[in-house]
Amino acid sequence: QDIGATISRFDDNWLTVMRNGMTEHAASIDGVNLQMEDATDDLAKQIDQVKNFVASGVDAIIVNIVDTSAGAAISEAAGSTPLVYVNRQPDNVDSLPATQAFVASNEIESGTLSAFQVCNNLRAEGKAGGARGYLMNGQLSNQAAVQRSKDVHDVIGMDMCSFMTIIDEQTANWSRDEAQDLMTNWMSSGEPFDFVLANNDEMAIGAIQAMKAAGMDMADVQVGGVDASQDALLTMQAGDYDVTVFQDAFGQGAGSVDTALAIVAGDSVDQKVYIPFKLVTPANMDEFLSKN
Amino acid sequence: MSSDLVLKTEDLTKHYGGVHALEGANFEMKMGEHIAIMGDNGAGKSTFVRQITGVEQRTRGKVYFYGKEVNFTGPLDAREAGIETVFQTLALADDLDVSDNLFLGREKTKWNFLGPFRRLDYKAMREDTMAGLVKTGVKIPNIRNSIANMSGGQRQCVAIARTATFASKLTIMDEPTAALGVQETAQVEKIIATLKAAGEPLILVSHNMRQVLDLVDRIIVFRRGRMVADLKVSETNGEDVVAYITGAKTGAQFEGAA
Amino acid sequence: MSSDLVLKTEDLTKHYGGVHALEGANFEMKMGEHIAIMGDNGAGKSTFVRQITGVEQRTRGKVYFYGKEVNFTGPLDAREAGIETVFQTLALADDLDVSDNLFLGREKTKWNFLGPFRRLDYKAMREDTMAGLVKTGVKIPNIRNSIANMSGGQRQCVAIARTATFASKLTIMDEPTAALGVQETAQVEKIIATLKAAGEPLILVSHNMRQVLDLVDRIIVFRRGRMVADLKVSETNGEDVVAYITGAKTGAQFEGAA
Amino acid sequence: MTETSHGVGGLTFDKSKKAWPNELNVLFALVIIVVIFEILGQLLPYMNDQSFLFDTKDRFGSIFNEARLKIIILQVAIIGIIALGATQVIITAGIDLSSGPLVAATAMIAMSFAQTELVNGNPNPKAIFGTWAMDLPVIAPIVVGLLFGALIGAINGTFVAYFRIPPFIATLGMFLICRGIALWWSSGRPVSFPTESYKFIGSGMMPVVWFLSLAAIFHVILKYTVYGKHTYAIGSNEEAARMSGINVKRHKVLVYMIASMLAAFAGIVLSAKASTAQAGMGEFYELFAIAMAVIGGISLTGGRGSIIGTVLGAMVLGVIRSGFTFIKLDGSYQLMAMGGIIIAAVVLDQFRQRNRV
Amino acid sequence: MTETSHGVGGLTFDKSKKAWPNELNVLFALVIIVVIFEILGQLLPYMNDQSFLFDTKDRFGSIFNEARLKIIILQVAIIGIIALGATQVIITAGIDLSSGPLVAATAMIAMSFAQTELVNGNPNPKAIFGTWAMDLPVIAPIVVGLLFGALIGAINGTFVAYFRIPPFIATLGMFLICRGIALWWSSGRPVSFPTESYKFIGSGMMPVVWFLSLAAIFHVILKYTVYGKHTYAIGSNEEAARMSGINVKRHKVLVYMIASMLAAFAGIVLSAKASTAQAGMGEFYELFAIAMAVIGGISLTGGRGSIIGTVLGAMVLGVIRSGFTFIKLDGSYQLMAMGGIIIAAVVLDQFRQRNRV
Ligand SMILES: Nc1ncnc2c1ncn2[C@@H]1O[C@H](COP(=O)(O)OP(=O)(O)OP(=O)(O)O)[C@@H](O)[C@H]1O
Ligand SMILES: Nc1ncnc2c1ncn2[C@@H]1O[C@H](COP(=O)(O)OP(=O)(O)OP(=O)(O)O)[C@@H](O)[C@H]1O
Ligand SMILES: [Mg+2]
Ligand SMILES: [Mg+2]
Repeated sequence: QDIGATISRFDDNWLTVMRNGMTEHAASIDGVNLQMEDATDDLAKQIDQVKNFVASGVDAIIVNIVDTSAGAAISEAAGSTPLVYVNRQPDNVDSLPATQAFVASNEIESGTLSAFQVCNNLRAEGKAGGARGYLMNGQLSNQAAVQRSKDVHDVIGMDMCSFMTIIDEQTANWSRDEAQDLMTNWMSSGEPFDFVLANNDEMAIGAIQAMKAAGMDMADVQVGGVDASQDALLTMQAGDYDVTVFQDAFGQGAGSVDTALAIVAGDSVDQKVYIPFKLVTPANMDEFLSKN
Repeated sequence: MSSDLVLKTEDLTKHYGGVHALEGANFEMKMGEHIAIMGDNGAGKSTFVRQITGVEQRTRGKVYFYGKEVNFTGPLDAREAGIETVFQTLALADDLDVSDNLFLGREKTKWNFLGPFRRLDYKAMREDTMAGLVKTGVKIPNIRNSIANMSGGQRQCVAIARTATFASKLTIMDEPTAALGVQETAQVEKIIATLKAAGEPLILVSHNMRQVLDLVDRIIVFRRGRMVADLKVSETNGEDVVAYITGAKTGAQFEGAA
Repeated sequence: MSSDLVLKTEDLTKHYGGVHALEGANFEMKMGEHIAIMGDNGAGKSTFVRQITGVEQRTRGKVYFYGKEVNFTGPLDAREAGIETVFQTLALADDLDVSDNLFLGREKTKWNFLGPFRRLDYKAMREDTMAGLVKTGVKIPNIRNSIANMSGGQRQCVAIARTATFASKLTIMDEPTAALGVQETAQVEKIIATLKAAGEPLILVSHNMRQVLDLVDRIIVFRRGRMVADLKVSETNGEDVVAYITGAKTGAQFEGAA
Repeated sequence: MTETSHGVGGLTFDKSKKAWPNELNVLFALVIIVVIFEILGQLLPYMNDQSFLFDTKDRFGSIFNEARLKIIILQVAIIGIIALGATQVIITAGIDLSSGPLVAATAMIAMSFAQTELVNGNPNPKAIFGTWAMDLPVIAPIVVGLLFGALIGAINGTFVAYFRIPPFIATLGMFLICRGIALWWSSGRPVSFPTESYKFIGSGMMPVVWFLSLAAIFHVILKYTVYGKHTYAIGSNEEAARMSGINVKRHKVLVYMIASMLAAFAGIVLSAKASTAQAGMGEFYELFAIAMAVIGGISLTGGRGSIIGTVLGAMVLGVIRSGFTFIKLDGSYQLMAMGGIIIAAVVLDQFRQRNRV
Repeated sequence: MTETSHGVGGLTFDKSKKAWPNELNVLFALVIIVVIFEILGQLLPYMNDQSFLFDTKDRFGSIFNEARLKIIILQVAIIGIIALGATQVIITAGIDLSSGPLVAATAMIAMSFAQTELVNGNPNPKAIFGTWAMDLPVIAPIVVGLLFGALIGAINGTFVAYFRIPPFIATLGMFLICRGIALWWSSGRPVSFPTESYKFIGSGMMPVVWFLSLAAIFHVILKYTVYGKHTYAIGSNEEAARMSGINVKRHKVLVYMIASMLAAFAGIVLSAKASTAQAGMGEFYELFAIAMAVIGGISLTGGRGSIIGTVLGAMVLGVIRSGFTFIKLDGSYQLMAMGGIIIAAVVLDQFRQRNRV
């Protein structure tokens, strides 16, 4: 069978792990031919890619949707060709036709888990009287980034964590290097702070690198991120990083291929598969070291 | 001011940074007169032309056109006031063809109610272009070729034809025959003579002594950015003019100028 | 082929699309000779120059330089072979200053072991520039000003100074005095006379009959892309040449050419 | 045509040797690329003799693979609309980098005025205005979007023409401003759920209809009107245009306004097609719009180029994209191959038109 | 200097009226922007009279806030290195869009040869080559990276010079190719964990050291060597340069090679600074590098511009970025304000140099 897949962007770390999960899983099954396209975060391009797949007559399509509110447009573009959404939940999830399904996670969990753990850690350190910190946003136009930042604000809005204040929040565009510069800029104002929350691991690592370069002791600052990438876990192993969140990229990728093949074969499948996030701290990080 | 003056400048001056290209030029031109401007290279002749036509903004001084003080903010203003100019740089659009260049800025059009989107009347423009070129005597095998592909003389003839095709209150030509062949030069001189006969005033910048003595009424000489002589052609000759150009002589009313 | 020929072309031809700008030119030039090329605008004179100097690739024909067949792929080749040219378009870099332009492509340098990163000897170049400009008689108030700000004549003088500053096996000048004033023209003619005295061959394209008759040994006339006459100056006069230019006459050996 | 309409004598002029129009070269490149994909479809072992353009599997009951023909042009139609404006700006020797972000900003703004009242029978969850902005006639978002585009274009043009800011900088500044506006509008959240009539603007082959009709209109305007002539004149020699009495400044403002209105319209069509507007839309569109024009033979130094060329340039990109999916090329190779083919297409073009070395 | 060294007579020439160098305008714009931030620090109520540049809180025992001074230039140093190359390309009237993706590709490649053997005492989990490529001397990744850059630059230059492809297209093609290479290398997975000596290349203020030393070198080269003179000549009038006997093609290849080697070096420094290489690195770097040059007063039509201008242009961007963080401006407003300031900086520049209308 020919399967076409379109991924929101190829140069995203987490999505790359998921992509590799799909490729490796597909390669392990006889007669399955997986073709991968990069939507470069361009929704219109993604819709056209789906149409191109249809024109080429593939048997099934896997979509890692750029914009979850465009589910209707994507579903329509696929027509009768089987289609599986992966990782991101499209907004039309309740009205998917029988030939379509999704294997995804609920983005609301990730930012919440991370921020809440940082809140707990700060309390444990006796800073419940007041803690100040910074929030690093991912790309401002990215839904996951917007959602994760909103999660942080929601956590801080809870009574239990209301002792936390955000001094400033700015974007570092998911990137480690921009995060370094942003963190250094923040530190140059000389304001003391207790935590840094980032929308992903890369930015958290960048912030850590900048703080260490400025001679700060990482024990004094709580740093939280999302993704549980290998780099992040090794940074955690070195004792610099405090909290991240694991989402099974490899597993989701493989799962989406299986679901697609099942629909093609006419098997009955669960149309909605939710995959939960898991909190990662130095205490349990060994479990995840080799996973993403 | 007497209104029989076509053009009058008072203390017209232009500095480019430290370069004093034109200093205190006081120039007067009467109705129907043809005046030549002569002078060494870099004496400020073209600079004078650029100040009058609004291509550049003068450092100081005043310009009167038909008795009214004018402050052209650009060449468009000057043209609208009735000054037609052949610039030394020719001002041609290289990628356009001959007739496009001839009518640049005042295309013949149809359906004028469409404003900027009014339709070009290519046919009429091409016909008029032929007529205009024949006047200058130039030969151009294919007028649909772009101007970039034209020879030096052909380019110059297009620029002249452009000026000669439209009626004006004052015509200025900056070295119009520099690149022209023998025949074409004769044709252009005929055009100038026609203007003279029609009483249309003209300023001619030229290095060609024979041409100047043949064609104009008065010669103004520039030296080192200043007017140094104002000579009636009937009262002067070639050697005399050269003496003023080289600095061997300076006009009485310009003593101390340069 | 006899080796006392500086330049020889056989059936040299250039077509631009449908335009036959140069047709079957057979040209010969002897050692030490000064030859003028005349003709109407658009007759193909500059096209001829461009084919010889490798600026363009010819449609067909052969070119021999000092007895050897040459196929210049670009002007660099021609210069390296010893041909110095003042092009009609002058070929100046507008943003650079006068001495940069004069030495463009053969800068004076120090520390030559640095290859392309060898150091420019600005001082030496400025001094030589002064000397070169003085020869042409042009006045330029500030040679550090960029060429874009120079007057038409000043630009032309820079191009001429560039050629006159370097020794060569053949000098070609395409309308070198077109934009020059009376004095500057005299100076450039003096430069040409000096070349003559030194026995250096020269091809001069010009529309100026007096100049041509004064300076050169032979006149070649182009008409409609073809050579139509080859006249010894000693055996001809102005009217005669004009007759060939206008087509009233055609040289005996060129019957049927145009 | 009579002989005299071509010239006034002089050299022999052989009319039979017509200049080969630039656009033919692009067409030629396009055909070559299609042929290459057809051949690859036959040659590559895993392709099982599929045809790129023809309906060999009889899926459409037609000689052509209609789905393919449609998608080839559909996927470039929206950027193509932008490219029509880019073409005009580049002919004036300018450049417009702001069009990509302008697409996003316009999409967000227009979509906010195209909200439907009920989604699946429930109240619209995303509306950023109150109910007064619900179920407005489709003309409302279009007008708002185009006005916004005109405003941005007027600002671009004013900076370029009156303040003499290099177009690269003026429009790079506007690039950032428009991205900022898109993010600020609805704080980065997507705006979805438009009315049916709005969706229709971008549904099915409508983007292609818009693209081709606008292309036809601007082809005529550039070739046959004063606007077009002045656009070419300014790009060819701005100083000469000014000396010839063209109001260069005003004209430039007009050109930038038209370009931005086209980009804004592309934003409207795009959001209608996707039924949503998000701040990240239109990324790199400005580059691809420019690329279409350049593949179509335009010169970035101004004065040359044509709408037909740009349309063909768009088709080249469309064929490449579809072709890659056709031969099942993996995403990361696609980028490399796309880069190579874009260069190759222009190399081909150059080889065919070298008349003067 | 004697009088004669300025000219050969003619008009009166007033040497006291020296031309105002372009770079001074940029410096002026820079100062104004700094002053504005200082004032905002005093005026904005939530800022508590903080100073932008001065050490009012006595944290550094210096009159300046040294941390701020450092980050201002540190954050533009890497793009600044690219901008040095962009400057040279633009002076030849070219453009290089491939530098951003080249940064990413070089980072990935160089980093693969800079792997350390042990991470936290465990074997390196990311190494894409075997142990032979572990703990290599730091010169290895540098040489490999620079060679890769030289190769890409040579290809760019060859297409531009010998095949006469418009630079925009040649380097846009290369843009896609390099992005593709970055994604394909290690299948898009980041490459991390370099040796300590490699990290040192990008640690602390090293990027600034590189940037400023390279700037000094290329300033000298452009002003005082044949290479520089020919670069300006080609951009000013390519045809004239050719007719004057400059080997235009070979020279262009050299310029593009130098530009790409600088971009490659920027990629090395960037990956050393971040201790990782990722395919998405360097996004928009090419645009910002060009912007630095243009803010510094370069002309995209070639022939003009200087390294000093570009360095000042880089500083303008650095100050803006730091300033925004300083006044705690929100992300979407930052983009808008950045756009506005870039335009304003150039407007200021224009107003100061209008000597000829
Ligand atoms: N690149 C080109 N494409 C098409 N036609 C050209 C091109 N270059 C020159 N021509 C045509 O060839 C003819 C000869 O041009 P050339 O420049 O040789 O004339 P010329 O004798 O030097 O004239 P002038 O005295 O005006 O300089 C002209 O009709 C010109 O229009
Ligand atoms: N934009 C400018 N900046 C600086 N100097 C300039 C500028 N334009 C002209 N000049 C200088 O002003 C002087 C006068 O130039 P102008 O063009 O008026 O000379 P001209 O008399 O027309 O000479 P020609 O006979 O050679 O055309 C020259 O020395 C020239 O170098
Ligand atoms: Mg002049
Ligand atoms: Mg000529």
